[in-house]
Amino acid sequence: MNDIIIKNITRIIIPFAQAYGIFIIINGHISPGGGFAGGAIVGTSLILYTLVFGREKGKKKFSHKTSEIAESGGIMWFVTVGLIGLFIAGRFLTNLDAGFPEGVIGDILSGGMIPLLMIGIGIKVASTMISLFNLIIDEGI
Amino acid sequence: MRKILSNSLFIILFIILVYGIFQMPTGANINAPAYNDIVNHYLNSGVSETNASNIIAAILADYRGFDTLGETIVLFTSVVAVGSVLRSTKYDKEVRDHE
Amino acid sequence: MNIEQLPIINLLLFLLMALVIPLLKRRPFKLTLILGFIVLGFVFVSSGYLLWYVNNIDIIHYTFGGHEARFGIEFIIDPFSALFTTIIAGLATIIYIYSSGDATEGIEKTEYGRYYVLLFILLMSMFGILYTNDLFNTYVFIEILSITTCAIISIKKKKDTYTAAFRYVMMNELGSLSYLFGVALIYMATGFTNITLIGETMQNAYALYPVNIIIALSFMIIGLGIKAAIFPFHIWLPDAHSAAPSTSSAILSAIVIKVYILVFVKVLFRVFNIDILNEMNISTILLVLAGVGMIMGSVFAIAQKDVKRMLGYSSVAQMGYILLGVGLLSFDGLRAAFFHILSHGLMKTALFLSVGEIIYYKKTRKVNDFDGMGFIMPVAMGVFSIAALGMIGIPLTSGFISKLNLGLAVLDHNQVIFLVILIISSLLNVIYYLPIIILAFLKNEKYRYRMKSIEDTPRTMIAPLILLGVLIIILGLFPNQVMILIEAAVNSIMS
Amino acid sequence: MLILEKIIDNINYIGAVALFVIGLRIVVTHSNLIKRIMGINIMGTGVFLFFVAIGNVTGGIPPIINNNQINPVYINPIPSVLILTGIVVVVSITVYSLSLVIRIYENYNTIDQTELSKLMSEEDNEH
Amino acid sequence: MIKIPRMKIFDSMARSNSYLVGLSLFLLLVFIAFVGNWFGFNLWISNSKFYSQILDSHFIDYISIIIIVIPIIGAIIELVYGDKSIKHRDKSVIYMGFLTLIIVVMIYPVILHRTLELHIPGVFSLGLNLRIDMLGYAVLLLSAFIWFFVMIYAHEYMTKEKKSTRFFFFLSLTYSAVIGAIISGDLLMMFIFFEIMTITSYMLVIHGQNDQSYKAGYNYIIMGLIGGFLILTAIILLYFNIGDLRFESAIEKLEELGNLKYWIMGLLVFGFGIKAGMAPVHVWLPRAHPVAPTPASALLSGVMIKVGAFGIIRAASSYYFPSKDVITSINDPLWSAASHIGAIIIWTGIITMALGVFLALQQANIKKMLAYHSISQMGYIVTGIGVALYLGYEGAMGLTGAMYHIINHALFKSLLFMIAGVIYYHTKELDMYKLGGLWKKLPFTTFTFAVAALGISGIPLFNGYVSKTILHHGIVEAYEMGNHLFFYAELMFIVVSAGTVCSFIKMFYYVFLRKTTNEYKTMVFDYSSLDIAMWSMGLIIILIGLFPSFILKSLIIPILNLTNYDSYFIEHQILHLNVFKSEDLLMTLMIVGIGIIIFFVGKKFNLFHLHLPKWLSIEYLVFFPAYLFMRNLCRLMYGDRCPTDKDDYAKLSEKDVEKIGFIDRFVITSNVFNRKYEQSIIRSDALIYTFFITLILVFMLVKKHLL
Repeated sequence: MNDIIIKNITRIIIPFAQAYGIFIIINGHISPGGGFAGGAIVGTSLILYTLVFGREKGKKKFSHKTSEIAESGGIMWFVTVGLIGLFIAGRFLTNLDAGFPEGVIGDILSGGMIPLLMIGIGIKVASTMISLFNLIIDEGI
Repeated sequence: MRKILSNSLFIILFIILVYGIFQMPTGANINAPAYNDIVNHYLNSGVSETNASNIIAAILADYRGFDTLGETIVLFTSVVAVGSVLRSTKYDKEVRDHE
Repeated sequence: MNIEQLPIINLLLFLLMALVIPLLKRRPFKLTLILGFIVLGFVFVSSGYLLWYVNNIDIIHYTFGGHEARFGIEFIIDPFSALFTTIIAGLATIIYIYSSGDATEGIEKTEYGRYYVLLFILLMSMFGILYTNDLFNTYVFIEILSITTCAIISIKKKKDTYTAAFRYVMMNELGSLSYLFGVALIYMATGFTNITLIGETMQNAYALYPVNIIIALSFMIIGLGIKAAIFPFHIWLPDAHSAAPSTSSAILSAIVIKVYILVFVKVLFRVFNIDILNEMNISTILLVLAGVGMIMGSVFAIAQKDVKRMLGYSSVAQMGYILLGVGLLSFDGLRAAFFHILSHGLMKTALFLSVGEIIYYKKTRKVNDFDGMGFIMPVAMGVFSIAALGMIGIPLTSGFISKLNLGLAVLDHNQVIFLVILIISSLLNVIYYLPIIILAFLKNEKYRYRMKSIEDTPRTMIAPLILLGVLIIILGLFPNQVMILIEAAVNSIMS
Repeated sequence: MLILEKIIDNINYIGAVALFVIGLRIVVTHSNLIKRIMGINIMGTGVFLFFVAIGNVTGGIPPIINNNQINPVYINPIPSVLILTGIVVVVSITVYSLSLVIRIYENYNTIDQTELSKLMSEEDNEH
Repeated sequence: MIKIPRMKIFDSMARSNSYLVGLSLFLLLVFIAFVGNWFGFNLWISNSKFYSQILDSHFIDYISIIIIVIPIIGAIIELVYGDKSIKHRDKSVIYMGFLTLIIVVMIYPVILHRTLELHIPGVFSLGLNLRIDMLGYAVLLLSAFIWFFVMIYAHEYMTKEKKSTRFFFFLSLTYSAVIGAIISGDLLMMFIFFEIMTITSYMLVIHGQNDQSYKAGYNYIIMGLIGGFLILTAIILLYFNIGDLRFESAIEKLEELGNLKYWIMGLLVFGFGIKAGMAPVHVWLPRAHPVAPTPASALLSGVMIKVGAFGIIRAASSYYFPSKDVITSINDPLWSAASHIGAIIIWTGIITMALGVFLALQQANIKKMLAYHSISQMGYIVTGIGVALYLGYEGAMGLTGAMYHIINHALFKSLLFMIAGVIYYHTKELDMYKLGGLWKKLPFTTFTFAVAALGISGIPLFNGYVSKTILHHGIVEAYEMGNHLFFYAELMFIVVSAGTVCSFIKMFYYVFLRKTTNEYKTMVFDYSSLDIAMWSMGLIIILIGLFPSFILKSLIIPILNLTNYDSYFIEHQILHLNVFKSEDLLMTLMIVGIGIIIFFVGKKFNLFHLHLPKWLSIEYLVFFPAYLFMRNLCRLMYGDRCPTDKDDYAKLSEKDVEKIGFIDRFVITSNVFNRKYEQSIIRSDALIYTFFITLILVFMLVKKHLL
């Protein structure tokens, strides 16, 4: 796809899209949305990039290694958050009793571990989408 | 013949299920059996327990956080599985030539 | 860190192991194997300890995030789940040791890492299914299990594996969706997903909305039946078993389908309590399915030319036995069924692993090529014979004990016809297992002159086989000790 | 009339069941693998719709608590949570089966179930 | 005038063997001395301190395990030697057999005094039960002797066969299984040892490893396992209804079961009857005997089929007899079950014996003929068992006859098989019409054959006469006390005995007397272990014939005393039984006369050569409906596109059951079925799902709303 218009517009759109996705992720616990939606948006933006600028550049932006680390990292993050709960409060995935910061209801920094988990989920979903997409277009028909 | 048979099967199934639905507690109001004390607990004291104003997020990440973990594992697994199918066709080609 | 953390620790260990393997890609593969063995060993020991604990001290309730069970997700470790997690861990360890002896047949080197990742996630999901006390959580784990099982079939990258895995994925998904539909209906009528709470409220829910419960139950039966390869839904099994690498087939038919039938038991006895089941008389449906399966599975198995396919069909027949025990909805029935789950697990593992060794070294899977095989691979064929005799139900093997118990349980339900079916299907087993043994040990000994050239199979492959053979015979000689544990499990499931 | 009212009351549920059966019919009758996957997806959608319909409350608002409503009626949040999980699961199954379809197409040059089984039986006869 | 053939100086092995045989005969002598209480021997032993110590020592109960384990040890040692040193290998086997024999003979006084019982809980689900009582002991002693002699015989015989190590290994394992089956204390243990015996003896049957032996062996093991499953079914039914499997009277509980008790007994009779070669299910026997090596067939006929008969006696006389203290008269309702069963068993026995003799007369192959004779002799035994059950309280005569005939038949039949083996060993020929004139070459063999033949055809002064007479008495009682139909049973009995006489005259004539062309000139007569074993058995036969009351006193009376029979009857009828009454002798004369007539008639119009058409064979007739169904199943499945004449499907219309048996036909049918349906089932995956979900929903909803 060597259409100048699409390339430019993509260049303009992608930052907004990603910003929006990240916004949704970190606002997941006070407004509609959350890790899945946000992660999907971020992932889509990167897919769009690959579609427009081709696989090679896409690789540069988000390499195979990165995606792998993100893959494992998402779950690792989730598990670590859970384990903190286990070690402090004696239960896996404990939220406030494990001493996560309560914050003020309605703020970004509230809800204890929920935002953290949301971020983990977001990373996970985004990276999964991208790597699945890459796998299919690498080996696809 | 077989098509007619299968279609009639589907019709019967559909009718049975719709008939079943008519016997179900389908009232879309807060008296439905599904809308029980658990829901009320979430709605009333969910915020104070988790400090998150989005109850769905609270349930998703806190009350039923373990489900969410499982689901991230599903994603991970799907990536690994798809990788195991799609990565490195080299061997595959050899096999096809070999056979 | 007190004992009640052990279950979640087991799960997380499997998970972390699976996550670590990709990061160890640069390191030599042996390291991964050793690490995995340590994890499996630890889990086996800890679940054994849990088994002892729940049988002698107390049942463990574990809720996540410290919420009440009704609001969050709950693990229950009772004699039932503890027993079967221990069995699974043991079998998995044996299969793991075997597979580490580079006998993951047909898998290319680059896929080993992924194979073990999938293996560990698979184990984790099975533990989760057994531990959890929440219908929806069970659904999530079931999905993980179905993806991983399909993946360890299709990892072999042959033409037929793809089609087999595709059919399997389709049927699996039908099953999962039916199960989920059932969950939805139950949630609609009761408003819970926690099994204990549902069990408490089920009685009056059935009084209010019977149709709900009936439809839910039938969808769940079919859904889990597909996954457990109950006879008319066994469609995916023969292809999957014959296509998959041997270790995967062993895991599939020795462990995975058993886990599904355990979920089945959980759903039947904990979600719907017995008097409802009797009122709807589920038992008729189950017994009919079981009886047909016991005969037809064997009849199909007789005609097979491919050994692994034959074993697959024989698993179908054996699932019929187990379903027969479950379908009696009685103490004795469950006892016999659980014992048969254990003994069939052992025997089928032994069969698949020995056949796997033969396929790996002799590159043949046709039954007719087995003549004189007993002289080339004595250990493999010996263990195969022991397990096959067990399948037939010859005394001194565990298969005999389970047949005895099943027969008594059937009489207890005064269904003499099923005793006859039991005997007939044993005879059918004779017809397709015996010729192989005779062929391997007595028929034309054209391999005899190659007695020197017995393949020196690695110890890691021989040892598990011998262990399995010994276990089968020990279980056949002294069943009582195991029976105590099983009875505890049955009591916990039926109370 | 009464039956019509019943249908209108339960239109969500009936729609869900209809989706389920339609998806099932696609899986059964169509021999194109990709169509079958779609059928599975439609079935899944039916089940999720059923869940949502359970959670639905007429005039209810999404359960996001902020104190500027007067005695609000919230919908039942649990089904939404459950299907959030379910959707993701079905997505990953779909991806996996699609990848299998890719491979099948590479090996057999067809994605039609009947032709596929014909080819496979021919191969069996060869061996 | 025979010119004395040159003797071969016999090797060290043969010498040691003959010593052993001498020792065993000495043991026999001691036994006789003990029973006959010569010069106070009996009293001396029973009063001796040592004996009384043994009697109340707990250790003696473990003897039962010891005698099971000894042969296994022998087998292991034998494997260790293997082919390296044949001498030591065979010695280990033979000595182990001898050791068992010694122990078995030695415990006679103990058994006479009390029953040895051993119970080890925890093994299997019911625990390990072993018990030696008089009934078991009689069979045990018998099999110990015969096994020992056959092992001595086998040592020399097997030198000409290959893979003799495997043969001896499985021979010893079979021995321990047989002992276990005899001395097991409950039905489950008996069944378990029975299964082991089936499998190990299978290895003996197929030892030849040619197609014929594979066919016969497959037939043998399949039928054996079927019998096993029948017994297993009976066990499950019994255990469920009675809650105990030990051999004790359970008739009170059984009476409550109505017809089920007949089903159970029927299952048991057929399950054990398959091993015992009973009439409809004997088909494995005439196939397995000729192909097995001679020692194996001698043991099959001598011991193993007896174990089948023993099983029937055991089960019937323990479960179906009222316990001793309950019943004291014949007209008690509790006897009715036994007598109903007995009537059926008698007729089965009669049919069996008639069938066996009739088929035996047509055989050319010596071993096949002997095999058919085993069937007919088993018919005698089964008839005896039937009488024992039928007459209930007064049936002592029948049981006596059965046990006595078990002993006698074991002796002369294994001896006859050994002789057939010797003939084969020297001439490599088993067709009696090809043989002839052997009496010059093998005079001693001829002599022993004469003894055995006189024994089996029931001539006075030989053992067969005694038991046949007793059985005859039994049948006579049966129709005097019971139903008059049994008069025809007696007629059959006489005819069959005549047939037996005839067929042995025939064999003696064709094989030994008849003049032939000068083949076998070069054959050397040699003197070796073969003959040692055979002579000693012939000696025993003659001894029993001369002193018929000895066995009665030593073994059978104690058995009867343990069972619940009329003690008065036992005292007066059996203890002082005189078999040499005039009418018995006259009847024997008649039988022999008829036999000779049949022989000459048959020889003149050579009826011995006529053969029945294939489709008349029992197996084909029994399975005919199944065969018909299988043949037409194809039409059902494929309609007119049925590949009837194509590939293997054509075989289904084969009439010869020797070529293709039931199992093969079944396999073929299942193949056709599979070819048609497997793939189509697999293809219609989701449809099946839809169908069943709809079906179950309809079923349950309809049920819900109708009820």
